[in-house]
Amino acid sequence: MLATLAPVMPEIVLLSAACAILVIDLFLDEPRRKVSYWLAQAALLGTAWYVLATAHAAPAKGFGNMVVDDMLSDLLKLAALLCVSAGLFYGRQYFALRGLFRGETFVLTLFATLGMMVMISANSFLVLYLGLELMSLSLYALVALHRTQAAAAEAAMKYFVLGAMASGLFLYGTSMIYGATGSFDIDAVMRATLDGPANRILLVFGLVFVLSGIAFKLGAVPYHMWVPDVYHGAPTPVTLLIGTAPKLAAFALTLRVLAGALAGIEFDWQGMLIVLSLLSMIVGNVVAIAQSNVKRMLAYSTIANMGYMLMGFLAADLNGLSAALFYAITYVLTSLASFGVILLLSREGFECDALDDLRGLNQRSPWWAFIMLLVMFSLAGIPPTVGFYAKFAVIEAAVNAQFVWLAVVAVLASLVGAFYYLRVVKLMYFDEPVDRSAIEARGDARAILSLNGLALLALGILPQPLMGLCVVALTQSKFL
Amino acid sequence: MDMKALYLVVPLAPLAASVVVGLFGARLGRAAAHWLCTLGVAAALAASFAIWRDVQAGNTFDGDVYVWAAVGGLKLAVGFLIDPLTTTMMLVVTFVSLMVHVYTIGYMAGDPGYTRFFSYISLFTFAMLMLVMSNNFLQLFFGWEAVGLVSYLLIGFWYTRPTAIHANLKAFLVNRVGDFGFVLGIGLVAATFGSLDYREVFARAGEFAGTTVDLWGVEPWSLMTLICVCLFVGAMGKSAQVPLHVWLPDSMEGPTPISALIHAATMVTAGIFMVARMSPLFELSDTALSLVTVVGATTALSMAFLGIVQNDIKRVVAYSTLSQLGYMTVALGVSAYSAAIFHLMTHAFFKALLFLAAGSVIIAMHHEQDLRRMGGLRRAMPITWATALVGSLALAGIPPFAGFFSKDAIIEAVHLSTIPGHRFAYFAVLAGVFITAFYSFRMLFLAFHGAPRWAQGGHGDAGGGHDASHDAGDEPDAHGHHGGPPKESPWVVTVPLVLLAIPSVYAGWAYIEPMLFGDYFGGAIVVRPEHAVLWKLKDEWEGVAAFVRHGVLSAPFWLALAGIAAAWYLYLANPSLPERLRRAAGPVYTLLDNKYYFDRFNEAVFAGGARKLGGLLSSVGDRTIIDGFLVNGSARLVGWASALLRHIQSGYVYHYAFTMIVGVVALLAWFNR
Amino acid sequence: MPSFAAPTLTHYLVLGAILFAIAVVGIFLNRRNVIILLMAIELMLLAVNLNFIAFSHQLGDMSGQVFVFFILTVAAAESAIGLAILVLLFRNVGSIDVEELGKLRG
Amino acid sequence: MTAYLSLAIWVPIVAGLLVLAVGRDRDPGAARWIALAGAVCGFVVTLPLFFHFDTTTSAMQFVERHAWIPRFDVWYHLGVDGISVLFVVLNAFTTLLVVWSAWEVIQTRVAQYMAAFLVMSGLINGAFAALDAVLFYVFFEAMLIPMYLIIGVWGGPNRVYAAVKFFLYTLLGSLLMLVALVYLYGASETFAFREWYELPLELSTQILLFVAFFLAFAVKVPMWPVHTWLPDAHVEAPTGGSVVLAAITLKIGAYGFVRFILPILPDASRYLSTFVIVLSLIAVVYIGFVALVQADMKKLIAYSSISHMGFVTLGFFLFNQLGTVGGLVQMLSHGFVSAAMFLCVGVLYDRVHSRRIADYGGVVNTMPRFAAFVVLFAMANAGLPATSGFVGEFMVILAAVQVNFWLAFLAGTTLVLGAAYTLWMVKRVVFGAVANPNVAALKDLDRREFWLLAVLAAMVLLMGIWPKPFVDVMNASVADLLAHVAKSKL
Repeated sequence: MLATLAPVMPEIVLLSAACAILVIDLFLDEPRRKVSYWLAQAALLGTAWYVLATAHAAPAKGFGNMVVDDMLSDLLKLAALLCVSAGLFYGRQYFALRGLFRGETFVLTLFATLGMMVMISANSFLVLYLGLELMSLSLYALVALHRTQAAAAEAAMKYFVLGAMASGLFLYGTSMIYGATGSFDIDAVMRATLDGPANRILLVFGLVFVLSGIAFKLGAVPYHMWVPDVYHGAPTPVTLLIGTAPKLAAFALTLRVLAGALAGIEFDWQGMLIVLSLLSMIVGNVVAIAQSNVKRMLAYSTIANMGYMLMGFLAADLNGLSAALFYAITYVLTSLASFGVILLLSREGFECDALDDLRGLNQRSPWWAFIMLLVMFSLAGIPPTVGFYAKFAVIEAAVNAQFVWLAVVAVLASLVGAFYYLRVVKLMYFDEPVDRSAIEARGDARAILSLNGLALLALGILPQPLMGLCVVALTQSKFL
Repeated sequence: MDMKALYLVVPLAPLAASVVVGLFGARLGRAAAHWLCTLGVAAALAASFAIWRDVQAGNTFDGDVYVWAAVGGLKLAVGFLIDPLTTTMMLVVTFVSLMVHVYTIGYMAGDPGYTRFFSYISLFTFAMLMLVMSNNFLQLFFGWEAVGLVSYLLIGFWYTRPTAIHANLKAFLVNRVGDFGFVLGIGLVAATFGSLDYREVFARAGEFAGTTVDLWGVEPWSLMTLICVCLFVGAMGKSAQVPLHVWLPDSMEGPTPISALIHAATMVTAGIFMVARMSPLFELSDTALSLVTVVGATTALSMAFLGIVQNDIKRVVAYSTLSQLGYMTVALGVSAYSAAIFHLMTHAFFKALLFLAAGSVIIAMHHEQDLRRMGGLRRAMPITWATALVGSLALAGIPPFAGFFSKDAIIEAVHLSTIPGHRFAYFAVLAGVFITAFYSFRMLFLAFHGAPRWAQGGHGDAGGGHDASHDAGDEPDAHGHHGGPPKESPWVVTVPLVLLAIPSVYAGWAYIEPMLFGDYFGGAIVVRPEHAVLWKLKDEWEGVAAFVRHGVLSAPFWLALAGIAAAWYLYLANPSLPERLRRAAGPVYTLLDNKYYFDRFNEAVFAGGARKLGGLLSSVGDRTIIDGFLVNGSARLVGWASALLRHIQSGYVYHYAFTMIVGVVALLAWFNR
Repeated sequence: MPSFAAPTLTHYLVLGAILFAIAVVGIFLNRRNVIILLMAIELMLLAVNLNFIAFSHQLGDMSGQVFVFFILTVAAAESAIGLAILVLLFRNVGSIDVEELGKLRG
Repeated sequence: MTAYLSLAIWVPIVAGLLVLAVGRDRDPGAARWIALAGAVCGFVVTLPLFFHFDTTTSAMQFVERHAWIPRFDVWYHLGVDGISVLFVVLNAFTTLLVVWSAWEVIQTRVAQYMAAFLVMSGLINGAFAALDAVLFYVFFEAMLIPMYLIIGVWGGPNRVYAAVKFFLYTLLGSLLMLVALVYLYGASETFAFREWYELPLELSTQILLFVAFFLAFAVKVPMWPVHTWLPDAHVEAPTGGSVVLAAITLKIGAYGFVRFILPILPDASRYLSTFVIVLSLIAVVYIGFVALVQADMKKLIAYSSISHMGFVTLGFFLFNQLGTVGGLVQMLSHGFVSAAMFLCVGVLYDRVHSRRIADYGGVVNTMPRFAAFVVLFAMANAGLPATSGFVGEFMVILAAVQVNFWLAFLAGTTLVLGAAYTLWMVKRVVFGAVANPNVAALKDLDRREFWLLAVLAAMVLLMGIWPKPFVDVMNASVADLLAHVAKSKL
């Protein structure tokens, strides 16, 4: 029995840890709250180690073909786990200062991570939906964590309503696809759409609705409206969580559904992706210029970057998808660092979320200014940071798929984008600091953030290892 | 010492002296500085003389010193061409330069920039020698611009005087306009012949006599005409022919020695030398030759008129130089190249003499340059007077002085020429003789004869007319000793005067025969049979005495005498007459006084026009259109779009939901048609 | 009573679509309060359930109906969280009027 | 074969990082000395490039090739030929000058200033030596970051606008080039752009690619009408920034023409050569007039740089050996001349803190040695023979005459215009009586400044008197380049 459960062992480990923490936390009083924090970290890193240990080349199916554990899912799970763990490291001080350092914060985070892992290794629409809902519901709760804040409540409500509607759309689409192909299993659906007698009208109907659900999760235009408000309203560590790991899960969702299940009607969803990608890049980059709040600006930056990632999907071949995967991972890494720096600068009663709070950072502390510079130039896609290679790979994929005009528009949009990234560097390096208070942060958070920032540069200088890994992961998962 | 090393000594000796004095002048002290420079030039003179004798013995030299650069089949090198023409010019340049060096010891005695001045005039000698001795167009152009640079530095020597730094910028820019044409000419030569060496270009010049080149809409020009016209534009810039002459009068702002060296004897003659050197090319294009003749004639005549109305002693000599250069250019135009060189040589001597004499007068009169406040210096400065008289006689062209032979030869040549425009040239050249004699003796009488006018205070009655802006500012009183009656200048000044007076006397009859009619220049000067006016003259040549006897009977001599007589009558016999004549000739006088409004025209059109155009392009072109509209405009556009899109994010849930549904519907509609 | 043919798949799909449309319109036309939003969301999920059952019946495959049960459970969880957030909203913002939910904008 | 090129790239960068690590604002001494050591090593490493360079062959020399991103077949592929070797040496030389000239001038955040220059120097060397399109692109764009910081942090009052404008202008062009590079990769399956020289492309694609490449390099040259960022950048940048910006950064643009546009897109280049020539002539004449009326010294020199670079692009698009070599020599000489002139303005600015011509007058009276240098460099800027300024201009004019007389006529006007605006500035600033108390209080060059300008003066005169060693290095490679341009690819 144990053998069949092998593919889902990581999820089981994480689930049991989460439940344990839930119970243990009841018996802990305030000063010993740290225990549940470290338990949560242990759970995350333990699962990550487990995933790494059991990673093996051949894809294995479990639960009657409803769950797949291939190299791609291992890679994404590993990235998600490490990302959430880093998120907690960065966010810990913020939680403590705002009275959010409670058991349910960690439990909800673990459940959200669990939801992501389920989505990543789902091989059936049902499991996809479950994972999607588990993650979303946990995130809705996390956004509303800060009970006393009106903004958090408003953001949570918006996120909830729109999220629910999106999953409704996703389900409606799934029902259509189920009706057209007669099965929930992604491999079966793929076979049905590729050569089977699937009813085309129903399929395309279903595709539109499913794509709307996916686009909502990615935050692509026109389903992006929730992103700025939630990023702005939620407490910064939660924004960090929402902005990084779920994007990996969303990538897996898109990959499984579009490139996997609906491979047959590739021409249709390619057309739709072009529209989404184009709009996201333009709206994301243009509106970001008008922002004065850092979190809102980064929200629009996420929208724009998701637009670039979708460009990778257009090619729908190994080249394109590996570019998109590489983009997703590097984007998550960069976004993690950006929120990390903002968290670092936030203090008791001071939300470092206005752009002006970054003013003169180079004079306050040149190191963190340098890290933020690397982040900004990586987001803008300027070499030698890793962001450039991500954009380069995606553009190469688009040009390879004969979408040269799209590449040109993408490049021009990134030029517009470069302005507001430059503006952040300008604030940090050219202006005088507004407040000169010292930066207090925990040692571990500083270390990890520095590592994270330098990784952007290191990967920039030697991008091949990660790029190679993406290609191998996709070829191993054999659904191309 | 073998010849090749000697060739190198000629230009390098002054260069070495100039560099050493230039860099370490302050430490060396004034005496060491002037000795070093004078020795440098003297060495160059001695070497030139030795080379001259060697060339007279028949062995010329044409070789490269080093290859400057070799690009795409075009070899650019620095090299020497030593032939009779070069050696003559070398002798003239080094001799006059030596005289000026010695003269400067006296003239610039008190000036703080003493060592700097010596370094500059030695550098000038180097540059002029490189120009003269070059065997290719590249080095010719190098020498061309180098003398332009040194004249810029020397005219602006007293850099605190606003008029001086205005004059030197003007001189450099006008020279540059000439060089612009010159470089185009060199470009054409390189394009046509594929090489810049004289030997190859002149050897193959004949092949391209007929080729034409079409220049966009203008009907096809003969290639050689285009080349020669471009080269002549360069010569016009350097030898100050109308309309590029405007810089020479202003260059009188520089100290007098350089007026003598640069603006009388050497630099301005570079243009004449260049056209003579390019005779093989000019001979192939009649239109170019007629252009040269006409330009030369107009310069000769128009500048002579201006000489009459000048009251500053140096400007009279300056305009006389312009006029004499016009004569030389006319000689070139009528293919009498050797006559032009001959006149160039004689003119160098007596013009340098006149300038240095003027300088001597200026020292004596404590930097008073206005002729109207001089007079009666004959007794006070006998040597200066005597040498100035010799110079004036030579300039006026009275036998047996040098001027007579060279100028008469030119007049005869023009008379015999058949080049289009020769009738106008002949008239101009003849009229010029009278006017030249008139203004040169006007200067002599006003300065040395008649009642002394320096004693009266104030500015003197006949002031009026001449433009106060330039002349009023006399040279900064570098000498310190003010006041006291004028007395003869020290030997350092008068010895060069005497030494220059000697060739002004004998150079004429001594060298007329070998230069004009003998085979003196050998292959250097090529004249086509139908242009060979001098050969016609050669047939009638029976020796110097016969030439003088014939000359005395012919018109130019009588015109010269008439000029002198007129000058004597107007300025000595009846001094009040010039004032009445001036008032009678109202508008003509103002025209002459404003130098035909050239300066004002240039200032308004070129300088002012360029500034206005620049201002227009800069403000409208760069700032408003490119910067304002394109760059900042697009930035504003993106900003506006950003603000607009931002409002769509209204903050209300139902708007967000609505957008999502619109998205779904749009995708459905779009992808299901 | 005219004979009444048994409803075919398309009838169910049309009914499902109508319910779905009503739910969607309910979300973005509603200007009054948030509870209606929650109700609309529930309706949307029920519409989807109808669809699933129709397809499952037509395909003769049980997994569609199994999916419905999952959806029902998830819908329950969803409304739980929705109401919790509603309470939080009321406590912080003082009203559950959708118009009040407009402070985060731009 | 020691990896000179890698050393030329990484020695300055590592030195820069070292300076950053050790640099503290309290005692900048350490930072300065390490920076100087780094710059000197960076320069010494490039010397063998020049002295061991084999001028007979046009093939790439000092080649290094290691796998870098096998995923896209991108190699860490370095090599120099006649066209690029001189610029690597010039770049190292300029960096040495800049580090040396900023010794006392920069007091705030010295470590970061020195580090920025050293890192940029390494990146620029990379751009010149890269033989792989992606490697070139990475260096080409990474170079923007240090310069952006230099202009922004140590610049003048309006530095932010100038820095952002500089960055975005260059980024616009280079991003389009990225798409072009990727397209060519698609067509040829390799990023080694020397293989692209033989890649057959039909005319319409060539023209599209030409537009992309042209925009990228025209902005950097800069050509009219995308030049307006240069005056702002120069006016606001600190002296060192201006020197490197003028001496080297402009050369990358022109280098791009020679390395990418001409050989890869020969038919498009010939087809659009009149268009580029017209732009170049506008740059020479139009900008000449605009330079005449500038009131700010740095802006005037910036415009004169644009005018000189107009000559370079004109030379390249004449498609003959003389023109191309003339263009390259002009780039080299402009590196020395404009660097020297900016240093001169820097010397004045450090004393009087003003760049306006009207604030000066009669500087020669109080600073005679400085005045001598200024006149020499002004003459070089006006293109006087025996100075390096003349060599390039003379060759390009000669080449232009071979193509069309009127081209040479318009190009020749620079002789007059160049002399006019430069010498007019010299007249108002250097000559004349002492204009105001500031000028009266000026003290002449100190030892450091003197030797700085003396070295540059020596280079300017050496290149003017004997340019043969520089020209010989280029001849073989330019001939090979022109062979490529002549061969049609349709």
